[in-house]
Amino acid sequence: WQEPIILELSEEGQRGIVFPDVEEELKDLFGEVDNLIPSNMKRKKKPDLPELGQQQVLRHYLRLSQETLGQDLTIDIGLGTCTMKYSPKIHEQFVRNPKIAKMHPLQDIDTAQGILKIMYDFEQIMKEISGMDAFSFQPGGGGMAIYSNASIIKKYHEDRGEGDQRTEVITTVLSHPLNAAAPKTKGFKVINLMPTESGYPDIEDVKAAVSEKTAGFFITNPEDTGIFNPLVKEFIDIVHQAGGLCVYDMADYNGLFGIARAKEAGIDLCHFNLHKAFSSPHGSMGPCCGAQGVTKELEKYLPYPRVDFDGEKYYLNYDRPHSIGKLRKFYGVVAVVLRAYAWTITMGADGLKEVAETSILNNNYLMHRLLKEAKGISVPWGDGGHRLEQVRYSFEKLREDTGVTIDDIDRRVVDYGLQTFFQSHHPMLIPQPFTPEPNESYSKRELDEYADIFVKISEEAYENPEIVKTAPHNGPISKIEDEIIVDPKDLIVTWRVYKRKKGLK
Amino acid sequence: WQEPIILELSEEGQRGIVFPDVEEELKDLFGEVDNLIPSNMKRKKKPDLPELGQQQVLRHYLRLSQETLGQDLTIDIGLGTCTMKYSPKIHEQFVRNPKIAKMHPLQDIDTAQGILKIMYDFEQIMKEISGMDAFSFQPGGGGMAIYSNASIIKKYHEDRGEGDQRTEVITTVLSHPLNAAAPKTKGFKVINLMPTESGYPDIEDVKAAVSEKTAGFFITNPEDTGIFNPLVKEFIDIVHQAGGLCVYDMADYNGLFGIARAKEAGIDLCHFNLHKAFSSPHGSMGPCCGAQGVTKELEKYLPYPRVDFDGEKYYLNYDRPHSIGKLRKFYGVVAVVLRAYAWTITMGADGLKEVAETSILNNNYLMHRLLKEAKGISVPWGDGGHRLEQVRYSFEKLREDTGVTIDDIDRRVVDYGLQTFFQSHHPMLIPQPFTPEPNESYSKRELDEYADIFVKISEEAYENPEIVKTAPHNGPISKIEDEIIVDPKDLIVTWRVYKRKKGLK
Amino acid sequence: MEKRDNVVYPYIPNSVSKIKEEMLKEIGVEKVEELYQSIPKHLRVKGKLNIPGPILSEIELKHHVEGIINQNKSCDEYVNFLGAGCYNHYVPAVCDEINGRSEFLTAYCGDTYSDHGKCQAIFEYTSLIGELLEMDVVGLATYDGGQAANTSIRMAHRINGRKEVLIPEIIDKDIVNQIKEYCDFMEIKKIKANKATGQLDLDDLKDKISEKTACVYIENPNFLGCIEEQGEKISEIAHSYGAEFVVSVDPISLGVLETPAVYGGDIICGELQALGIHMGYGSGLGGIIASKDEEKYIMNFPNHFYSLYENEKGEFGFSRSLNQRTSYHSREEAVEFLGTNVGLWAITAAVYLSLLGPQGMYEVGRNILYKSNYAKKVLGEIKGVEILYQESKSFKEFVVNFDRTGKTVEEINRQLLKEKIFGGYDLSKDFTDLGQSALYCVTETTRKEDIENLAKAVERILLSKDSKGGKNE
Amino acid sequence: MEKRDNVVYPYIPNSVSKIKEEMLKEIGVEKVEELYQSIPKHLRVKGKLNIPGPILSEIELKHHVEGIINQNKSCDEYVNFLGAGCYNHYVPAVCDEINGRSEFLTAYCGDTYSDHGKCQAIFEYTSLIGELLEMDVVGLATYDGGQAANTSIRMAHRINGRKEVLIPEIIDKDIVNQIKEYCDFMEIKKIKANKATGQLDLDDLKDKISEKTACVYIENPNFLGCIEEQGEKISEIAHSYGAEFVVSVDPISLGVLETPAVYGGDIICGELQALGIHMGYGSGLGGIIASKDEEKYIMNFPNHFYSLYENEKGEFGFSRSLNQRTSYHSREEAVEFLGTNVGLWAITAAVYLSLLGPQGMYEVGRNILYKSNYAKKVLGEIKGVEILYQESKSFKEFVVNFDRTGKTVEEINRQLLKEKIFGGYDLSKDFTDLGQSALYCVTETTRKEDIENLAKAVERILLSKDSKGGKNE
Repeated sequence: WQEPIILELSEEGQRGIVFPDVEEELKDLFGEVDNLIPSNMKRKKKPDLPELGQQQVLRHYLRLSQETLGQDLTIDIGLGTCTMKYSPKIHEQFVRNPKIAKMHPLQDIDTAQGILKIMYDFEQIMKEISGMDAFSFQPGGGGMAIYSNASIIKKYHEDRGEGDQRTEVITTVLSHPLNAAAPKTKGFKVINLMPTESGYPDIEDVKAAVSEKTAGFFITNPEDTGIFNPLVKEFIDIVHQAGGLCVYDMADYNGLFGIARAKEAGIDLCHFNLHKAFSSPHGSMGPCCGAQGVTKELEKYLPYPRVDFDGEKYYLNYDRPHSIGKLRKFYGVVAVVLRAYAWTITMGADGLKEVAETSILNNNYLMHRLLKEAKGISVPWGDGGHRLEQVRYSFEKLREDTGVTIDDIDRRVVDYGLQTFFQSHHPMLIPQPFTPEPNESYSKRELDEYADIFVKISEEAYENPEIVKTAPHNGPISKIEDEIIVDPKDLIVTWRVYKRKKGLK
Repeated sequence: WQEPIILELSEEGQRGIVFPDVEEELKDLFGEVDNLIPSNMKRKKKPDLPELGQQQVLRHYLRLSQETLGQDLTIDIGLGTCTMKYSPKIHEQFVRNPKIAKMHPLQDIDTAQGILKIMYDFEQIMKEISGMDAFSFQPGGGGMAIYSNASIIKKYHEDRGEGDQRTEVITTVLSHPLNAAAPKTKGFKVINLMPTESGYPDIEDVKAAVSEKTAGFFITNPEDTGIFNPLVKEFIDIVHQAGGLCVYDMADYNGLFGIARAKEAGIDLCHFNLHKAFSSPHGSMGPCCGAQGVTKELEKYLPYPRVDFDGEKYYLNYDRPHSIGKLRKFYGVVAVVLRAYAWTITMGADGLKEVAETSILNNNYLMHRLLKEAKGISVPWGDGGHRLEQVRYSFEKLREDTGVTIDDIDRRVVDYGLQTFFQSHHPMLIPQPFTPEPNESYSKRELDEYADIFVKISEEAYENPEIVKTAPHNGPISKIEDEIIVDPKDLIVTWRVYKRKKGLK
Repeated sequence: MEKRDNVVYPYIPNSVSKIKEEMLKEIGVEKVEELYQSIPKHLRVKGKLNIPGPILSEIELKHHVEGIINQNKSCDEYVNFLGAGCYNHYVPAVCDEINGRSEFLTAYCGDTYSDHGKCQAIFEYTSLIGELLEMDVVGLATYDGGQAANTSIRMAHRINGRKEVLIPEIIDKDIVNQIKEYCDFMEIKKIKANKATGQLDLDDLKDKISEKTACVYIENPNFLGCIEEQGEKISEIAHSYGAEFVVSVDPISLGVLETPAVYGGDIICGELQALGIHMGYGSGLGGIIASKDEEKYIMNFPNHFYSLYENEKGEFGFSRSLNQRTSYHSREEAVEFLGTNVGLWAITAAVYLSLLGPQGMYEVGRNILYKSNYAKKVLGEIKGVEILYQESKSFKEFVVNFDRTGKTVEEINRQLLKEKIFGGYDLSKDFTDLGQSALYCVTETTRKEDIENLAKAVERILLSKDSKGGKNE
Repeated sequence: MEKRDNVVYPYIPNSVSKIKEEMLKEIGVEKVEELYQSIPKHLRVKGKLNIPGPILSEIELKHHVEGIINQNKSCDEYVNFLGAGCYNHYVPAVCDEINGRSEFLTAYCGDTYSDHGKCQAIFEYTSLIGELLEMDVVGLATYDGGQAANTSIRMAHRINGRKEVLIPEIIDKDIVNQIKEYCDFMEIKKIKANKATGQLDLDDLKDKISEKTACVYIENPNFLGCIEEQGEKISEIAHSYGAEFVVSVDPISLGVLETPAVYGGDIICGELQALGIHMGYGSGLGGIIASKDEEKYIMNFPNHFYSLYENEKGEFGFSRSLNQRTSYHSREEAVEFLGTNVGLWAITAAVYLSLLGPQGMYEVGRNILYKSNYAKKVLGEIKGVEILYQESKSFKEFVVNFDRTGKTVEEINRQLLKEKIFGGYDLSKDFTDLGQSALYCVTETTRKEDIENLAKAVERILLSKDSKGGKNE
């Protein structure tokens, strides 16, 4: 399809849906609708929304959907750190059931015992998986969960009279950017630790970074390199001794189910992205849920309300005097909690461990094939040993040899029916990076197909680099030469701005 | 996608779904499952079905779906006689509701009052739309409805002692092939009337065809030419005088809602395809429903059971001593009846007439544009006047001028994102035929886009015929040179036959 | 209510007056009526149709329709023991997902290039049914199992020109009536059943078979659930008279039970609905039809064949083939009429068989065997209740006789309904020999406790004195 | 239960032992454990996790989960008069169809080429919200309306460096707490409301505003449903002190009510859920955020911008732009943190606005106006019941006071529950000044007879003596 913008499809007077007519009795009662609106608040110019028949709207968005490579459609291994795994279709029946979809969040708890039970039971499951003592599912995503963790750290130190003193948060430069950005948004100064050749920071650097100003330490383990930091407990001890709290970013927990937990590392707070390891679908970037876990000591700080059980009935507990308050209205994206609950009980303890082990196996198998067969690719850092659930590769050698960059390859994969891959978070310490995560959802055949494509593109780069540089040739659109604007004046995020810039009606 | 056959994707040992384990207690009770199977009936060789993970199965069929041009996805005007119209999405919510989808057909009628009411009420609606006196929704499609009409005709004459005498059925060669095939299957000899230049048979031909052997007359009006036969009443009178019954094929009724009915023409039996004019989706060729309507006199012959109402309760009436019996188990495809009911009450009487009028308008608009702008196209027969809901065009001139055939064009339209079009039923009286039906679901913009594509292809044929002849260039697969087999030995409808012919495992 | 002239219908984009006027102007007429003036006045509808509606708003439509269908009770709400031709098997979510896809739902008869995916899915349906049955030729699914039987019988007739069909005595009355309706030029003879096993009485078969027999038609398992063990012998007898051997199977049994191909079936038919399709009050039916790879069978199929082709690039394509057989191509010269059938159910069955694979088919069959036998056992232990045909093994269904309880099936079922149970199908009208008997069905969706609850409920009902009382409230 | 070694998980294709062994052999290790030996023993989980499951069969999973959720009651079963931030608006079937498409449901952060369709749908979301608000710059939807307010307020702070925010006294306690949590370095001052109108007390505003004021934040309609008519004046006052004017709107009101762009809003935010998204017990929330087309606003958005580009072929493409603002690009140097938000709801809202168009938006607004006013009228006529803020016009929600009835909202709601009605949101805890008041909400899904039934039920409850009795059964 070469599908126009929907506003271009508008045909005056057409309509996609009709609302119930107002009863004559009501019209008689109140007269013109204008009588019900303050005169200066009556909308003067109708919004310039599109006018189309119902099927025309449907057809447009169906076509756009076909131009979207959901994980269901493609071997979506390339989006490392995102754990693009299968979201079972049966779960969609659960969340679309009116008994979930059509529930108002303020309805009497007697009429919401089912969903409250799910939230309560899933908290117990998450406690066991992580070893933490309490969870909140209120954060609307991983970012908000990190923010919420930073909030608790702040409140904790304030309660101990050290609020003004403990103003610094330490993280690693390879941690997800939000581990720097969210604490910063909360008002902390952020110290970034650099990795050594091992892939993780030196213990001396941690010691040098902590001080009486240290409020908290935000760490991911393994980071996007797939290298497990074996010194993490030592790091945490150092921070604890300095009076700081330690936070695990377990957004991408997929390789650790049943193997390693937050508890054993001595962590105080952590979060999981239920839309990643716990299989809730990513939904074209949300909605999602960042499950926030804390120790007993910090439970009182969690956002209100909490779901509690009085032995007879589940209820929403608003009696939370120490709570950091509210991050998101109501109780979070409970549909995601429901899916994650369903997935977890489907797998059980053995299944979860199988998830982790198969992810690790798949990842090492893919790494083995790529390093053996794809020319110009390498894996910096680490000792050349095995990795956990993902790997950050480098195509620097390929670029040096052929001039083909990772951006070129990233467009070229689309020609092979693959989703664009994830290169690396910023800053890009590894040149020409590529970070796939072949989690447990993919079969050996698919892993092989994926590896074959990269081997093929590497061959193309060496033999016919132009074909890679000018890609995509088979995508929904061709390459856009200059897609990076630097001036806000060039920004076009609405059709009205485009029309204005083009001088269109 | 270049998606393999699913059996090629199989990886031994993988599985897509698990069934509940049998309780130990039952295993203890009965021992090995083999104890429950007669020894010679135990399956020895497991069926060679594919073995794949759940998402691998899902992904395969999702990809196949994307290679399918449903009416929702494309301007599906080309399938004349099929009335490819919008099937409202809200109806799918109705039929997928467990209160419909999970009903057993034999459950107590007290627990089925809702669906029985829908069937009963819809019969009343169909009676008014057609002017007939009774309807059965048991036929599983238009073909079965025609067959059922032939059955009633047979029974009717048998009851009058003329069963052996009345062995002939008359139809027109332009009527749907089933009007010949279904009566033939019922045992009748079929006489086909040819059209004159007017597009319909001469009245003298009808007179010549009828005799004391005439059992019935099966006619469509308008036929696929979109020409209304104004003499239909005269034809019917002639047949009636000869002692035959008359049947309207109203499968493609879309252009006549609220304008012309079976009743006024003096028809005895008729049928409607609810998946055409009444908007139930075609479902990749079914399931569907052929609604069979008859006069009061013939009601007793309809298949059993009928849905009746005793003033308090809807019930299934099996007390049908004269019934032709059973065509399909239970009561037909009631999901289609439900959708048709919903559509009909959505539109109401005014809306139905708007459907017919807009279809006629759209059709004449498209004809106007094509004749004016597309070189090499003509409309044989008729007086060059307006048509009803469809038109049979001819590209004979184009073929003569350029060598491009209708088959070439039919592959070329796929490159423009259109569904293959319907040429003509057999025999093809009009050379190089093309029969579009631009029903009310399409907007003016879409009609124009459709016309533009044909104008463009006509230009291509005159300027660069090769591009049309070698099409498709942009379809899921390229042209298959030799796709018509004549020897049954070349038939491959199962993968096992393909493997055998290729000498594969 | 607004005036009609102002109504713009969401399903009719060109119902906008301004657009209509533009189009009329382009055509060169003033009013739409002029475009259909060819319809004589005496054939026109007088006045306006008297039908309900319009209900133009989706909110009100939903309210109205759901208000009606909410009067139904579903097998999610009630525990179901009804079978008899339509079964409450489990429908995997992926089946619903695929057949709900707009592409498959709204496609129709597009072919090789535009509907490549649909054609491939249909080829996969025929291929997987082929594997399940071990048959090489499979036709696109037809209306229902009864129609599949009809066509099989007529195929036999076309092959050998004979006009007698032998069918078992134990058979669904509706199927017999379907055969009578569709094969009305043929003579139907019923073969007796062994009273103890429910299986075919071979002596009676031998008595009745002759050189006039077009085919012997059996069902396995039969209508009352009995597994027929004499397939090979029946095949021998049929073939020794030159008759075709037609077997109707329950496809969901074929993970554990032998395919008729092995015991001599020439044409295999059956009801498709078990394979991933919702019952839908009977909407989910479809007919399987398959045969050996011989010209005499192939050329007598009335159904579409989507044959595989390879083009020069090595791409697979799928195209309707040997179309001269079909009525679309040959009108009255076709072997039988062919209309639109149940393509979406064929695709759904392909998804189902792909999901289950050999292991899933085995497990679902095993599950049904254990649980249906368990139900036989616990019901059979109730005082006065007797399980018939105990000398046969059964699959999924079995007959429960209540003669010695003094209660009718109707009474018992009415009481069960109050406990939210749909009791077994009442056989007392169609199988008068069996007295007060009911056909109970147990599938993989039936839970062990459902069976136990049923048994308890039946026990309670049989003990109670006033169960005759009027209607269900 | 079968041994773990034999379990093949449908969601883990490579859980087949034979495949695993093949892969291990290729890698050159013997056991999977060797691949994670880098994890020190002291950090390992001891033993097996103690969690429920597995429930490997889909049948049992469905039975289990539906068994739990069937304990819920939905707003399909009960008539709902709750609003207060989440609304039972009608969700057109097409919205459900599109956001249920596997493609959109399972896509994530793919970009320009691979997810062209998603990017375009998002661009259409921002474009249509732009038309609805008459604003040029729209950010991708954020977590919820509260977060949108938070970011708007912080944007104001970043623009003018000031740390005071003025908010109305009539506001949801949760929103205040969200602001307190997210803007904790700012000082929040509340502006009084006019007792009769519920609208802002301009005198109090003038008293409290100063050169320290980062922004004046209002909601229109406000939390209690009152339409604020003084937008222009508030704008003038705010601007005269160099403060930004932030307005939170209910997007579904904008077919009939004026957009804040017209009365001077600089940054517009709001809750998205009304636009075609199911409530989902709060799952359906999303935040709208938009501004004028000026650099100071643009560069202070933390959200992704999908900007339109044209390539040489004239094709449109959409790409994330000005990424240096975002935390993905700049870590702690970003304006705020940015995580994954609610992309699917943005796409859904685009579908909703496309379906409704200008006429639909007008009609839905008109419908709500008539019916909510009707509800005010019939409730207001009940003896002892008083509608507050009668001097303002209201949209969708309004306050019903029961002080003179001698009954508490809690009691009344408990009784209404027995009649399958969810009564209005109890304001008695958060708005103590208002006594026993409840916030009632009427949408286009509320039927006239629902309102009449509510009124009758309230009347009955107020007349009854024993309504205090214990818990709802």
